[in-house]
Amino acid sequence: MTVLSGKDLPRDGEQLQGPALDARLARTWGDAPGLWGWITTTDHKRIGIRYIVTGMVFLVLAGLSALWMRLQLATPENSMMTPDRYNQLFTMHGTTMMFLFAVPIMEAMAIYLVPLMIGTRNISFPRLNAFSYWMYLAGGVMIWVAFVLNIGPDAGWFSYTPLSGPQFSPGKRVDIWAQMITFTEVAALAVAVELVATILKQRAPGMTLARMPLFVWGALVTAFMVIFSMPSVALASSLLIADRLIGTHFYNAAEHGDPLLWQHLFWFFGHPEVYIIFLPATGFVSHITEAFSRRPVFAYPAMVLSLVTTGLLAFGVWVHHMFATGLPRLGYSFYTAATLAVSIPAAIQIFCWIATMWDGRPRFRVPLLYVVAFIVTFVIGGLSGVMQASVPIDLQVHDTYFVVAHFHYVLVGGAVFPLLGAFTYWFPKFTGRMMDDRLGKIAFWMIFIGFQVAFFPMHFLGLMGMPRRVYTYPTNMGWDELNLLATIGSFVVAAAFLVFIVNAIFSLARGAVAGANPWDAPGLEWATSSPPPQYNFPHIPVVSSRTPLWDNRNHLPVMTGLRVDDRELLLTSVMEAIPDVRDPSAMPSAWPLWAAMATTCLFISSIFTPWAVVIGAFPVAAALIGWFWPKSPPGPEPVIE
Amino acid sequence: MRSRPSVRSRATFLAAAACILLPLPASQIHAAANGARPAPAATAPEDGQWTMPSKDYASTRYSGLDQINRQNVARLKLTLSWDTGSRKGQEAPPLVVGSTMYLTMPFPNNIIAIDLAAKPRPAVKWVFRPNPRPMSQGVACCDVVNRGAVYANGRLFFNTLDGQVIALDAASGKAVWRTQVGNIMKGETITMSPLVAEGKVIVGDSGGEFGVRGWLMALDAASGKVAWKAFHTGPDKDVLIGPDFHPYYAADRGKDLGVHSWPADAWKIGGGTAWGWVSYDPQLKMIFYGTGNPGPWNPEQRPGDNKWTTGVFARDIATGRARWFYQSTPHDLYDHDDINEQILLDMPVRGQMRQVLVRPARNGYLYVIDRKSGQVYSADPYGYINSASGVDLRTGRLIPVPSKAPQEGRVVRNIGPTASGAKDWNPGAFSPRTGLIYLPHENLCMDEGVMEANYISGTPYLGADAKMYAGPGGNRGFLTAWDPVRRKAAWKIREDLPLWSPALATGGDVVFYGTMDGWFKAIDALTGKLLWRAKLDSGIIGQPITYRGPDGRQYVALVSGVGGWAGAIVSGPLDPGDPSAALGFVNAVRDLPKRTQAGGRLYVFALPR
Amino acid sequence: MRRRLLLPIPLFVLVSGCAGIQSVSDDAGRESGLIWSLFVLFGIVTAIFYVAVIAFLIAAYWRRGGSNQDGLPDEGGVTRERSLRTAFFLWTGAVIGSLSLLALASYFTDRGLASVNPENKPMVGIDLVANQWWWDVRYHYDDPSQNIRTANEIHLPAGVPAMISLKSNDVIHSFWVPNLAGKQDLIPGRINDIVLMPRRIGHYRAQCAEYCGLQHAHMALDVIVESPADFQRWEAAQRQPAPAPATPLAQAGYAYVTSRECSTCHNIAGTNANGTVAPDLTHVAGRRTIAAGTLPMNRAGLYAWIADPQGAKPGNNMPTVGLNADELHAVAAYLETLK
Amino acid sequence: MSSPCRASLILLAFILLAGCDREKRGMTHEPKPETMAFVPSGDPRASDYENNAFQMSQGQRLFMWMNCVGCHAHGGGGMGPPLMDDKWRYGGRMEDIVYTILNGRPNGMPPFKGRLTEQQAWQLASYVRSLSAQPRQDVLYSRSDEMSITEPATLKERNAIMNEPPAPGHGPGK
Repeated sequence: MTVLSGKDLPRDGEQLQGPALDARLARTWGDAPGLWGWITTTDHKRIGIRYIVTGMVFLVLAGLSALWMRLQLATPENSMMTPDRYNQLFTMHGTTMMFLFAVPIMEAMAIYLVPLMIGTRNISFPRLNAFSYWMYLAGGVMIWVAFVLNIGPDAGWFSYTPLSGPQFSPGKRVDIWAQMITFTEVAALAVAVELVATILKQRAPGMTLARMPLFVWGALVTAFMVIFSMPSVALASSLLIADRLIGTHFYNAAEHGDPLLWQHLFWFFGHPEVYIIFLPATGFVSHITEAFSRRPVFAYPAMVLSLVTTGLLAFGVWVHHMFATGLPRLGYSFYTAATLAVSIPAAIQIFCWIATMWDGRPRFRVPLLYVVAFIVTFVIGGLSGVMQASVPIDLQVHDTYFVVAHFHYVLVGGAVFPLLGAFTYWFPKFTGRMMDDRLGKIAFWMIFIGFQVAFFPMHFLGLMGMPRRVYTYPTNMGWDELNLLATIGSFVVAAAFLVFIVNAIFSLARGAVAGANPWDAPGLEWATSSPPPQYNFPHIPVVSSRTPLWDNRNHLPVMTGLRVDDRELLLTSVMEAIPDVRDPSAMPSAWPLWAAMATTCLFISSIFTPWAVVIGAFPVAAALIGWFWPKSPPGPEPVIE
Repeated sequence: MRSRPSVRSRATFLAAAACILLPLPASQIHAAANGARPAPAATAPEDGQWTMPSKDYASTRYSGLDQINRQNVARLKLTLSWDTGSRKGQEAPPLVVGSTMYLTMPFPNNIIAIDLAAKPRPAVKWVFRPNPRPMSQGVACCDVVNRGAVYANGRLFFNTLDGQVIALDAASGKAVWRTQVGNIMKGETITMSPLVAEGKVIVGDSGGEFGVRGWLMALDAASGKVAWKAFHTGPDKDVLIGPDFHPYYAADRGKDLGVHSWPADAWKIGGGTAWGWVSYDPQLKMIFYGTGNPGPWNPEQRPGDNKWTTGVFARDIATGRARWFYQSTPHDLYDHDDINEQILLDMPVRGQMRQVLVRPARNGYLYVIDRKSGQVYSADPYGYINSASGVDLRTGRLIPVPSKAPQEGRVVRNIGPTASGAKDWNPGAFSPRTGLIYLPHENLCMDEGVMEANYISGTPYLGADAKMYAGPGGNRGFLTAWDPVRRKAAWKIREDLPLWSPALATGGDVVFYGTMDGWFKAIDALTGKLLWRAKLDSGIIGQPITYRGPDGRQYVALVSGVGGWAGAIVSGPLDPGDPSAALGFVNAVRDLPKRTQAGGRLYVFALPR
Repeated sequence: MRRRLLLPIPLFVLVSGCAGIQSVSDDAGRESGLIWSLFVLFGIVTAIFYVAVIAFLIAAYWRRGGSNQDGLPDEGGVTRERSLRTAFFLWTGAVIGSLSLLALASYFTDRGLASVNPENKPMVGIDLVANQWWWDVRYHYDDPSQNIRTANEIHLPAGVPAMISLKSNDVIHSFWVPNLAGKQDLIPGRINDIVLMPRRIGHYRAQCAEYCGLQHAHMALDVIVESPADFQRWEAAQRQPAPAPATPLAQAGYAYVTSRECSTCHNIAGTNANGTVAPDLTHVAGRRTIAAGTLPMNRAGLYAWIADPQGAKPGNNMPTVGLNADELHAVAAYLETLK
Repeated sequence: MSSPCRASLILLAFILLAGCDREKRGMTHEPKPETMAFVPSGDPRASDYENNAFQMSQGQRLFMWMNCVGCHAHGGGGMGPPLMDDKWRYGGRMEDIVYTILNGRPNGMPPFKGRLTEQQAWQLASYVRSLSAQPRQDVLYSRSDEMSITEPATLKERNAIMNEPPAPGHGPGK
């Protein structure tokens, strides 16, 4: 074997740049053509897009189930659907929105955007990334197929025991729900680990923590939250499956188990979950506000601290979901205080965004409109959340439509509006084409007004005593008109989404071609072409400020010297992003898919027999061995120099 | 007064006493070292017969026969063994009157008369088949047992499972009268042995697990007509409570407590049956008996003291009117039927001779109660108890341990004693020679979960699941020799299985009892030393007796045949895969099917000629 | 977006003005009154903050010709930055200050709620047991024979505190009479307590507020607050056994109900029907609704319910018995007499 | 459509083929006639009830409510015979069990006709058979929310039923 010296290896640099470099990198970083390439890809952008599209499909499905429910609730004592159907629907709506849409789509955006924003070639652990998508897809498909087969879960997205236990939820419905949790757990944890590693070790040289874009901060905090909160619900659902399948007594009060154990475990995940959805959205808002206000975000350190504080406080508030369960009353005060405290960082962020606009020169294009809608809507949700932090008030409004209104204001206002803005904002980066502005504005106004019409009345329904999760209601309660109004609003929202989707599809084909940086935005992701090449950047950029493209308008400094004949990344130090080592990045592989299929078989069949865990472990092990089998002898040079 | 025993038996006794250096005064053999003796009026001279299951009105289960004694019992040999054909639990004793033995069978409650004098060997004289309704098997809580017939004045009196009282002509085996007293459609069965005294047949019902309204009644022994009937729940007039009712404790005084200590209407289905033992004091003309558990088992459904269940009544035998009542377990939490035997003794209590009744109750306390007043002199635990911390002798009230109280929706673990009690129905024997009461009992604990029970007439009314298992020490049974005067156990014998057979004490200072895996044992009445044992084909829950045969020899007889609540796992047979089967008893005796089998065989033992 | 600026304050007035029989904005109970006051306080404070945010946003909108350009620093930048910073700290201080105020208000209201029966009056004692999907109501007294058992309807004397012990036989339910107090869960294996202090006579409606399965929507409870004298009359009436049927039709119904499927599950005091797993029917005709608020208690409701319980409340545990027309008339006629 | 998706589809289609009504919440609106002719072998309703998890869970409820548990415990028996073993005095098919419940048996089983509807008897029969794990694995439950008693039906080995012919004159076979 010939030992090559480091100098003989092809690297980017002065000798190799321009089209020749692009061609070389494209060969190294490209996927196989056709279906095989689609299956084996480890490109964060392809997987990210896949995630986003799948998440949007689940959003549509969940939205349709909401529409169906609103139809049932449009009139009192409606017998359009059976209670069983309704219960399955609201369970599917909540479950899909939370587990299959909101968390995955936020992670998906991060999968796509984070490597671009921090100037690296690929996400870390790219095969794990591919694997996570297949797991997520399998879980989502499983639960929706089950729903079509009338084995959809019907115990609510929160699946309180003992209602979800073996006695009161006969059949396999809840097992499928609990196993879906396992699928999405695996997927979400995998992505979280990738993001943490990517963000901490793969930032472009010079991108110190203090220069990190706010969305990346959001993704980092979110990823840590996922890592700390998801095991709690994974444990809860595993215990539930054990109760249901092999007759353990974790949640059986009679045998000194505790149904409240479920609530603690579930909400220890469930409340951070809200911030897992919200924090990336604040990242979108920051980026959009910054780009369209033409001014760096006001009080960047305060924004970062707010993110981190929110992430920490989020773990101290779960009991506010349990104020009516009769836990020691004085202890509730702590959770009231923590819940109120969470609104402080949110208030700070709201101020900073508006201040950014106030101090900048805002151009009210569609993405910024969504930011305005976000502020107008989310603040209402936040303030009604402040009300519910109070134990006495919560005891009245808990589990009423007031809460339904509250969390739709928080989640739709706080996450979906920014997401739609972000989608419009980064659409040119994803596709190379701009979204249509006129259609975008139509969709925006419909969605904004439709949302208010659908959900604002629910505050009053709640105060007028209408509980949640009822498939029908009596006629003389004064709830009729408001419910009808809510249903009308929900249809307006649905129509708006239709317009939005049509716009996306239309723009994908015919939209105006966008350049590398159509919005003249300051982030690194705009430094490369739209859509970006497989290798993201020909040379790794070097960063010296928080807004590199504004500060280095004419010439963005780069760093060279990475090998181009092999997939190689630059790792930098955690705090200061000083170049550290070069590291290989995994090649495309079908093994993640095979491993996901084996795991899927294990998970699904373990709904039916505990032996599946034992037997199913063998194919999983085989797939993992294949995945990690050393493919080639070590390269001619040590990776670490 | 009791006649003096024969010279020979006294000689034997003296020899025995000398052997173990016990300074018993030779002149006063009835009163043992501790001064306790059976109520004189309630015992009769030893005639070598066995005419009622308890042997005498004082319920001593003591026979003065002393041919078989501590020295020679080891040579005991089988002289007769005869398969009755029954495979259900045999809780009844053989009766021996003259030269005839009468066997009482579990359902279908056949009575078999055996001529012991027939040559060349004893032969069946007649069989009486009452043909009770088969449906009654479905409402018999704990196997289809019967606890025996009673012989009096040429007649045999017994009860059938489907609620009939039948008088037979003992010589011919022909029915003299039959009276239907229980309604099985409501769940009333009868398993008890009647008590016949003063021309009355005293009968009570079973069915506390079916929401019946318990009662005790007296039938005219001659005609079978109901003389009186006293309910154990409801208004005072139904309970036969009148001006002459003077309970000792304040808690038992008041108008219509049988209504006011229950939720509205609950007393109508409140249980309080009387399926156990009745003792009779001919001097006071009073009967003493206990009442069964309130229904349902789930205590949350019946707040209040639930009068007059789980207590002991003293009634005038002629009119049935209550004289006093003492509730040993107010608001029963664990199915602690108070139906166990009351042994009528005259004994010193705090230095004074008192006429007392001694009752080892299901709740684990052995009560010494004044026969006339109903005052509790003492209540001492004779088995393991963690569900109560004692009995307040000032108020007479049991002090329950709150953490062991069953609560809907939460299983309570490790309750002792179990639903079957520290001792169930199987009575102990009292020997006036040793002054000790020989108590065969259990050492079990249980987990219990209660839930709201639904009342459907003729179906169980329980609302409880239980799982029983061995108590502290790991053995499931004890034979305790209890000294009622010194208020402590003289000694205990550990038995692996729960003891479900009564004890028999004899003038030869031998105590007999059987185990559920079929060992019939004879022990030394003074020390508890095992002297002899024999393995029978089936487990023993029956009542051993002894009698003088036509040939003048002393015989010991019993019928094997495991079953009853404790042995239902074998006689059912039940499935040990369900620990709650047989109301939880199956879990305590899972090994029983491997150690014995169903059976029903008469065994008679005697010394070799 | 501006149309909502001033909405909250008039809305409180609006909502409290039309308090229905199941409304948070009522002060018919001591607890609900305290909570509603707190709610109004929170509402006002949060509305002020909302107005401030929107005002700032509008200001930002109107100011959009700001001098700052494309992220480049400009001459006035430092001054503006300084004033913004001042505003930032003021804003944060205001937020923290008012949150502390609200936290204190909430805490003291909660203490007020938790001080059970401050005047130490004798309380009405009720065990409320939730089942899928109805309420089992048991009044208990020192003399257990005076206990009252009914279903799906609670009567309370005005001005007398009521201590309600909450239990569940199956899954988690939640007891909520918004006009009187906040909610409290009924959790299997636990006993929660709630004290109601009704102040105003009236008819209120409670509803299960925790999702409990198929018929969560039809699990209501009528709460009738009446004068102590009326309450005592009601107690006395409830303690009576069911009246004997008078007409031949009702007698036929009585015969059916007490001997057939009905008696397996239902209790009618004074008859052979002693079931405990379904609502007590002793005085069913005196109640306001059938099947936990599913149907009104009248002849039509009775017919509809008895003939086809699964039609009115699909999935509930009352089977469709399949009565013929004569039986249906008879049973309904008998049940109508159970006042 | 991706491969794991297809795989789950195939698996779920298999479940579907095995009986799509296994999860249906039975809420019949039409009243059932009081008496129905018995079909000696194979009543079509048998599998409807036996292979439906909801019906079985309703049967479980009724087993407690109707006091079946008082005599038969949780299958181990007591006053009544065990129901979880392989011995069936009067036949162990759904039809036999329904007959037994409705008409009673002479040795103590009370008749429930007139106390239970026919539908409830079928639900009960479904549950009774689950005590010995007779129904399909995927409709069995593991435990109820009460004391831990028997081995979970989901883990139980299925006993072959000794289908003794019903006693003469007492069964649907007559």
